[in-house]
Amino acid sequence: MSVLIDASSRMLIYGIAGNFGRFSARDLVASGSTVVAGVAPGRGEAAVEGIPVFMDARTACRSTDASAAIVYVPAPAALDAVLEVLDAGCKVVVYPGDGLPVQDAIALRSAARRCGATLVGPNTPGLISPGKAKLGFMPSHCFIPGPLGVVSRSGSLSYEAAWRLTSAGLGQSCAIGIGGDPVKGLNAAEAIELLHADPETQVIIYLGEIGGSDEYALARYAARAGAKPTAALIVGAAAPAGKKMGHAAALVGSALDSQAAKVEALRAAGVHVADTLRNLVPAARAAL
Amino acid sequence: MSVLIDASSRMLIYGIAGNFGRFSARDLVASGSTVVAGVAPGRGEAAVEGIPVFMDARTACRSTDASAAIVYVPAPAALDAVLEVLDAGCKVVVYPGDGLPVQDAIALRSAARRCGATLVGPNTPGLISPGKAKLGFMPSHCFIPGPLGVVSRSGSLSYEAAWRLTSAGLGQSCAIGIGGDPVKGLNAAEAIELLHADPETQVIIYLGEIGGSDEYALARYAARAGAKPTAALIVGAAAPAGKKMGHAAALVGSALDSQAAKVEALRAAGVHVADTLRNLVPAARAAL
Amino acid sequence: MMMTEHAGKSLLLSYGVPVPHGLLVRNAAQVRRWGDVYPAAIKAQVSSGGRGKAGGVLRVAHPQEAAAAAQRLLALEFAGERPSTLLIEPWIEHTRELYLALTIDGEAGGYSVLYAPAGGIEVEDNPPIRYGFGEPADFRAHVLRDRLGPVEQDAGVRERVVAMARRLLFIATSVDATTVEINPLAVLPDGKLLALDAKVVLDEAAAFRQAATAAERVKARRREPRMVQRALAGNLMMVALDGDIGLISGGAGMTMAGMDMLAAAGLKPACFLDCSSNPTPAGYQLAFDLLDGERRVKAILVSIFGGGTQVDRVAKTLEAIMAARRSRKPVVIRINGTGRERADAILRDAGLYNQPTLESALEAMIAAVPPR
Amino acid sequence: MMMTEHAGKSLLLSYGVPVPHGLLVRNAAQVRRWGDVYPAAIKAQVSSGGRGKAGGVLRVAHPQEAAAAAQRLLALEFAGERPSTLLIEPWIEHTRELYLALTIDGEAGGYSVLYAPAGGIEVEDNPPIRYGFGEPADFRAHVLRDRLGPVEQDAGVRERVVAMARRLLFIATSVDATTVEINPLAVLPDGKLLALDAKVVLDEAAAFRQAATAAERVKARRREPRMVQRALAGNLMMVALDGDIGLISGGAGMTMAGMDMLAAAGLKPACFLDCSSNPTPAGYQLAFDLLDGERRVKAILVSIFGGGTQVDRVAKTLEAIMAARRSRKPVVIRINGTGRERADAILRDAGLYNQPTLESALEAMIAAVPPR
Repeated sequence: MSVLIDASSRMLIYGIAGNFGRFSARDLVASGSTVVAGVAPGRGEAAVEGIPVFMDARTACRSTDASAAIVYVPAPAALDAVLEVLDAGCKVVVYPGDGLPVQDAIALRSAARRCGATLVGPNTPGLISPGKAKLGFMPSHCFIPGPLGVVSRSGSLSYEAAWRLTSAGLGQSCAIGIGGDPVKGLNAAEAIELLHADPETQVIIYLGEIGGSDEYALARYAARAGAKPTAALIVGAAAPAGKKMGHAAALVGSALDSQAAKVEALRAAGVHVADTLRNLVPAARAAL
Repeated sequence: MSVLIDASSRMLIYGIAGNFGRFSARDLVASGSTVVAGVAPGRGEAAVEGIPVFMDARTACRSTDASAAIVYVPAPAALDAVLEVLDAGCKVVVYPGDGLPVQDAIALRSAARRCGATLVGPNTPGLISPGKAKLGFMPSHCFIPGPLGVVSRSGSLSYEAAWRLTSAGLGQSCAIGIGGDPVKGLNAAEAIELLHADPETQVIIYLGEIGGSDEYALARYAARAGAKPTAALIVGAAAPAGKKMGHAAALVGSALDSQAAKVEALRAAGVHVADTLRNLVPAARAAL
Repeated sequence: MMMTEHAGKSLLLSYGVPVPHGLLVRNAAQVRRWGDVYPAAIKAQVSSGGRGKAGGVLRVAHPQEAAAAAQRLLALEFAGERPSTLLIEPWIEHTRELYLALTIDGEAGGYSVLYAPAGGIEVEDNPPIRYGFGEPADFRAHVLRDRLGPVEQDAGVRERVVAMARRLLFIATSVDATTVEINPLAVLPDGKLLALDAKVVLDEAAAFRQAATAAERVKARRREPRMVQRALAGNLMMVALDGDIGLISGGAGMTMAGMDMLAAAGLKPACFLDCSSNPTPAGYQLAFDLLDGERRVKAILVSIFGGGTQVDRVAKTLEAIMAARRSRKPVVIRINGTGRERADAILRDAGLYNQPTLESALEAMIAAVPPR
Repeated sequence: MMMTEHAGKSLLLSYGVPVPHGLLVRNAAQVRRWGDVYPAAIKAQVSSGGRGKAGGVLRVAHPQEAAAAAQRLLALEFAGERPSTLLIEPWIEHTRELYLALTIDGEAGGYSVLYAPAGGIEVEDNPPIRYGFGEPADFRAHVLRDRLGPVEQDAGVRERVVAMARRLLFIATSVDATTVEINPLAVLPDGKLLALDAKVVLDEAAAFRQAATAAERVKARRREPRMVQRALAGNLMMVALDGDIGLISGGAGMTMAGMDMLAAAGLKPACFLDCSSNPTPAGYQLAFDLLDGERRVKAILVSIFGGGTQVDRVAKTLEAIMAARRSRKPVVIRINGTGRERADAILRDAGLYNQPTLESALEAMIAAVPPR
């Protein structure tokens, strides 16, 4: 096992019959992931892109031994759909949707823990272990295998960052999109611990932003004895205070929320920090 | 162990410093129960009626090994107080108060189950195992030891019934007030199972009323193979339809809620049914 | 405590459940404000069920018919209640009527979803299926979907019903409702759902944290007879009955048992009056005042079996009340329970007699007020 | 999305939290309706914090002073917002000011209670203690009581604060609020608590099940600049900035990264504009329309790195938009991600150039619009 998923992961796509579900099915199969089942409650299709489709997650998991799932439903349906795949026995669940009420995110985070499962998301492109498996929709060509474990609060930024690293020959053991919401199934501290425990990860690359306190979890990690080397890019220096920048959590409300404060705390903890994308590859190289 | 409590039960009174808590402390001590601790958050007293008083349930339980509790707080505070005694490790908890929002009753019932504990109530005088222990405030002189296990939805009615049985020389193994609310910590079916499993109980006496479906649980029990003999009193024949008779659940909304329907179902299941208090002792005798 | 249809629908709407766009009117003249969307439904707004069967919903095709219907409905009584408002709504085209409810279920130890594929009044012939799940965290849409399978063939309807059930649960916990029932729940030609009626029952016990419930309780009390209003204001539980024996009791079960004993003896209780929520001198005094002041009450039976209510205190209270009382209506007393021996002595010293049993108390009552 | 104080207090009151009895007025003349309870507090109603420090709360001793204060407050701006209403309340005698809040806490994975024994503006010097408990079912009054112990000596206050925290949690879950903050929470001479201010932040994501939130969102949008209103109406995320380079991007992090890169190159972004929530031809067309129509925007940078957003589709859309576009503002394009090779070809065939990197795109932009 790499981090959370690897080549042996048997995957399920919940909501496979929608447009995005179909796109993702094609994309996942093309990336080499083993997609064994789709779920589409209330639809009549037998298969999508050659993947058998079931009316509910329990039947899907029983019939195919799926144990990892990505759930494509709109936010109002997310609570029930994710509970369904958790109840069906999936141990890694990605919910990529944004606009999930925080209250529902809290309920899902707790439900996943009670099931001994890991929820990644909301508001995430998922995760990828380059060369092994992908459970998400990040562009595969941006990623190559290597020693960097990437944690990101932002999807698109993680593609850009991975593409730069890959272009520079710096491959990734794994890239986890933890999402841009304040309450996450897997938060920064937890994602960092997964990478810390992963023997294939030599350096942890963190892609963060203004608002929230996830970056301080990285600072605490970097300062502790035995930590792996770390590098980070923190965006949002040009964002004005008091305005939400797209992500529910990306808002400078207090001094600690600002890019400058975060960069300072990370540097003090020994993290190699890039203040713009331009410095990301040098920072990663410095950490290696 | 008798049912839920016996002479070895170490009891805690939560809310001991209020008027009712003080009365109950005197009454419980007089009844021979072993009250080892009181809890009165925010009060400064060291002892009430010779019982040591603590600021919180955890300290009280750690210091005194209390494992059964009765909680005297008003309904708005019940959720938190009962969660506190459950967290402190009490395995039998009586909440006598009425006017508890059903939503809170549901939360408490679930919380008790997760803790492996039994909640009795809300809206109950508690329970008594005559000659052994009492965790409640029913008048002790109405009860004597004997073979009848009593389950009651109503406090005052259970006193009257017990007094009649006792006066007729028919003692009780245990009397459990399950309360008059629709959602109960311990419901009729569960209370009946406890009495079924209790070797000292030979006959089950059920005191019920209009509304709700608890009485049908008794009918199901009585009809099954190996059931102990049962007798019941169902009150509310004179109550008009559509009006709530004091208890939150005592309301004839549909045909099955009526006294007549319940009496008929119970008789069909082989229960000896009294339709008024006058016939209770004969019904109990018939069941013995 | 049941909300009127309009109040219930407003509540549903505030949580995003679609309802028809209606207008509340207080008299036939206001019907004109409805404009010209006909045919329309005009519906009596009352706080009890069974309105449909009692003719409380009328279909009207034009303004004149609407005004006449309004006049007729405002003159009707529903379970003793005269509607003070009417709801006018467009008569909505729909393909099916479903039944969906979220309610409290004692056996499930919590909440339950009820569903029937044929709603409206037909639901009485084909009882709904039940999904009892207990606490809110244990609601599972996929389990409900499984339960719906055998009774609801339309997968699209099933999915929408499941989502709606989740919403009703959210509403019930947010407003402390014990029932949120939609019957009929219409399926529109485009497949969407629309709540054509709403029955929301609020949990009175939650009034301390739900100002809306507290306000509804005030309104509900105003609909009660004057005597009951005074009792409730004094924290006594009272239901008015049509007999002539005033019953002062304690505890719901004991009060009902007393009513049943009176009835079995050929006597008629004038009320269900449970003083256990306010077993104080003021509470008992109010109970006596109410029954002494009610002309049809001929005699009073005090029947109390106290546990937490210490009956020696009750005896002292009765002593004081009886000493000051002017009414000549006969009073029969039977109290027992915690402090019974002291109570006996107090009553004896006051020249009052504590009947040893309910049976002897009834005999004394029959002697004082023979049944007709 | 922050509610005004008055809206927040009304909400608190509807869940049984005591607040002062106030009056909302729209102008100085309406202040007369307040009657004669003086001294009074008169407070600007705005949807952002820091009002107290900005002089938005005044104490007035008599009607003339109140009218003058009203005039003054209505003329002020708070974080760019002119108050449209004022709240007048009696100036309440109290013995202490506390700070209490229920909020979302990422580290706790859920909710948190914040408490400080000295509220008001003093709370900034003595940060509150925090009890992060996660999901609502895990709130434990006794744990909060333990946490309060070291900072709050008054056991009576402690008990009331614990009960109030429980209530705030109930409110937060019922209305989908991410923050319910009371500062100051007054201790009255009789020991009871009274919310002297209220800051309620609603979770916009819950608008589908909270009609009140949907309505607040409409109000909040009306306060935005016209360009932002149009963007939000078209399901694009936009924040207006004061620069001159229009940035069309996708994803919050990538958009911020683009802003930072522009700033680092000496250029000034005119906006944060994230099209990832509507990556359709209509969405991108709207983005161009807005920036082409905004005079201060001198050039446009399209910076998209698509995953789920397939950039070959984006390229086709750009081809169509650029072909029909009349504005002569320079446009620099840099797209990458899923379908990148096809995108390159499409743009090339359309005579457009896809910059290989953000850095090269910035160079092109500097060439087109040199920084001042």
